[in-house]
Amino acid sequence: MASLAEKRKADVEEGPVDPRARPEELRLLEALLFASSEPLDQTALAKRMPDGVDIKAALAQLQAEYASRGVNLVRVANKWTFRTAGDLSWLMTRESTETRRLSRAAIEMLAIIAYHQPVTRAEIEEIRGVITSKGTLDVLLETGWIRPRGRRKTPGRPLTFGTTEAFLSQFSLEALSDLPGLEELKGTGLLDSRLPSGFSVPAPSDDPALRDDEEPLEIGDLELALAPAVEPEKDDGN
Amino acid sequence: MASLAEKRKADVEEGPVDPRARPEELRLLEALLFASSEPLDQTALAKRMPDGVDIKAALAQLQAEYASRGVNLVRVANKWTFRTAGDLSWLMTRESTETRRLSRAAIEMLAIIAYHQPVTRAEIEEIRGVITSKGTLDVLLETGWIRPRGRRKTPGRPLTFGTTEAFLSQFSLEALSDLPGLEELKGTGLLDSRLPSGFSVPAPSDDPALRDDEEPLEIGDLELALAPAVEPEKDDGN
Amino acid sequence: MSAEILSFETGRPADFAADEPALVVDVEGYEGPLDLLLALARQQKVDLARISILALADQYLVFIEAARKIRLELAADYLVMAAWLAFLKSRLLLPEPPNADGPSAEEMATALANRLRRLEAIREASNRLMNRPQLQRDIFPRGEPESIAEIRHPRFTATLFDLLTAYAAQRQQRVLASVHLAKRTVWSLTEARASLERLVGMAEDWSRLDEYLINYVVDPSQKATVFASSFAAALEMVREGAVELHQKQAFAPLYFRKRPPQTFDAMAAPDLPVE
Repeated sequence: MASLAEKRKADVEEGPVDPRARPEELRLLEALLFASSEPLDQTALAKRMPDGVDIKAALAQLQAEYASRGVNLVRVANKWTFRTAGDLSWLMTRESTETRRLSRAAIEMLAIIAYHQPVTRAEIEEIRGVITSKGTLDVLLETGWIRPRGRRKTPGRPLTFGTTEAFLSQFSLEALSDLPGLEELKGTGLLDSRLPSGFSVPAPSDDPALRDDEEPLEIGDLELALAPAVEPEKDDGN
Repeated sequence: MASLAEKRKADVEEGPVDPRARPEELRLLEALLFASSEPLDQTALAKRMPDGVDIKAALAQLQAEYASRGVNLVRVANKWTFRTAGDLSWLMTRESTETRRLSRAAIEMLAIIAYHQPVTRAEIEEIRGVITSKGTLDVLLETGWIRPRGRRKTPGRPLTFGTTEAFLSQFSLEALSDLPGLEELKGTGLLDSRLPSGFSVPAPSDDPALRDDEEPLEIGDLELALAPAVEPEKDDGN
Repeated sequence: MSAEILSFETGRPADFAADEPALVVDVEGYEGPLDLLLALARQQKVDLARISILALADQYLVFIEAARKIRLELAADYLVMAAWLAFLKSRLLLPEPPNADGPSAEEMATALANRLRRLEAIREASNRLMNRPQLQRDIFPRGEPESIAEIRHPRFTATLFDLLTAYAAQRQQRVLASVHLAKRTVWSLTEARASLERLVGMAEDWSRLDEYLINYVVDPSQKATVFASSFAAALEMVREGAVELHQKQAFAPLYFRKRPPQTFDAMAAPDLPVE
């Protein structure tokens, strides 16, 4: 059948062709399949077509004709329908960017990761005094501003998080050390100057080299951590 | 354009052709136009196509390629879309959904609005020599083929009516100037009731821009005129 | 107008052939007098531009007369048109007055002919329009359009200021949080009084206030508030005459008891708690 189709195709597209020589049944099939709101099987097509038409051969010919086009005639579950060519699926998507504001919880978490990195989720919760919702961490991972960088050498081996280069560029920082320290925060009035003496703000560093209490990520950790719907620390037992 | 299109068509269909030689932009256009449920204008197509493609030429070529097929590329209201070939309507009856049967009065009224637009209800009645029932106007508004487009700057500030893009699409008209018999009508000088014969007759126009003797609709006018299918351009340029 | 279908012989104006088929009139089918005139005009089988308005007026008047004879209720429009045509007819038949105002009878006739032509033209146009291939009747769009998938890329916004404010506020809040906790452990006067009343009910004799209070002081940091509130509550109860309070000297333990029934002796020499 395929060879017949190819031969016919050659007749149609490659030979010197009088357009009227294209069999009328191809026009009929084209129109029926195009207008139908669902794929049609051979029987349904035969019912609608004039008697005596070799539906099978006509379909094969039509399929061959459309094979190289932007729209192909495809068979789905023994029914025929026109579909956009598979290689053009990119054309069928529209990309759009939507601006989203981070939630307060996400910004807090991001700030703690920035200052305290490498830091585990449990440590973030300890600092914030609240349990972090999984969604907040997912959103932060989606921003691309944080990354899981290793695992803490403690029971449960929790993931440690740090900031990325994208973080620096988002906040126009040359280096993480440009984040203001305790005195600068007090100077700008963001921190109360009467804070207890033990209060400190760490000098942050995003040095990718693992700390002594960190061990490297394993294969699969990244996928786990980056998959938006997966709980990054779900196995940590924290 | 037509001659270019024919020439290209000849290249594609009549010469010995390597299928891969068919320009990729035709595949892309095909796919976009096949997939869309709405006619697309050149700008919309250009947005989705790679830069540097001569959309106009490609459309002409595609139109020529499909001219003899069961599915044609047609232009309605200056937008492009694939439609089944008109001569195959006998085959397509089963696809036909319940089509609205308009009363004679409604059909006449539609024609008067199409050929005389913008036109007021009183002017329609003057041509038909009879009072129009409110129901007839409602039925027409429900089809989405006509819309109130402004108010005539005359005592009583009557609403003016015009046709919509859906009207052009329904009757496969590229533009209002394709209305059948429009030239003859203009020739008789009968088109404009307000002018003595012999004066130059203004062509009907569905240009949403208001005429000199029209003023914009006000808030509430649209509800008043019962318009479930009012065109999006209702606010354009008004 | 009534919905009957009438069939009757038209009157025979001079220029009509005798074998003219009878005009079958579905009165309700007419869309007003102009429509009726047009239908009558078509009977003349000539181009509307060359139609005899005089003959048409006659035909119309005959129709109206016939309709009235069988008492068909005619809408006012039809009668107005009949009156106007009768007037036009008389004008057309009489010689034109030498200096009449307004349009001449010929001009009026032409205007009517033009209205008829226009109506006929628009009808023709509407027929041609309706005979065009119509969408969903003759030609069809793609039955199963493919939707365009929308891929949304979120772009997050946050400023360094947001970040620092959030960090500072968060850290500070945690440091200050313990102060708030301490505040919540204040023992209210109401609580103190309720406890004392319970105790007075149990102990008839002198009891040491501080010994009793120890039961309430779980956290040493609360000692001050519990003591202060209880002392204030006790003083209040003394003022009300419910209890008696006794202290030997400054900073000595406080004793209290339920106030016994009043007697003169007791008033004169109250018995005191034994150390």
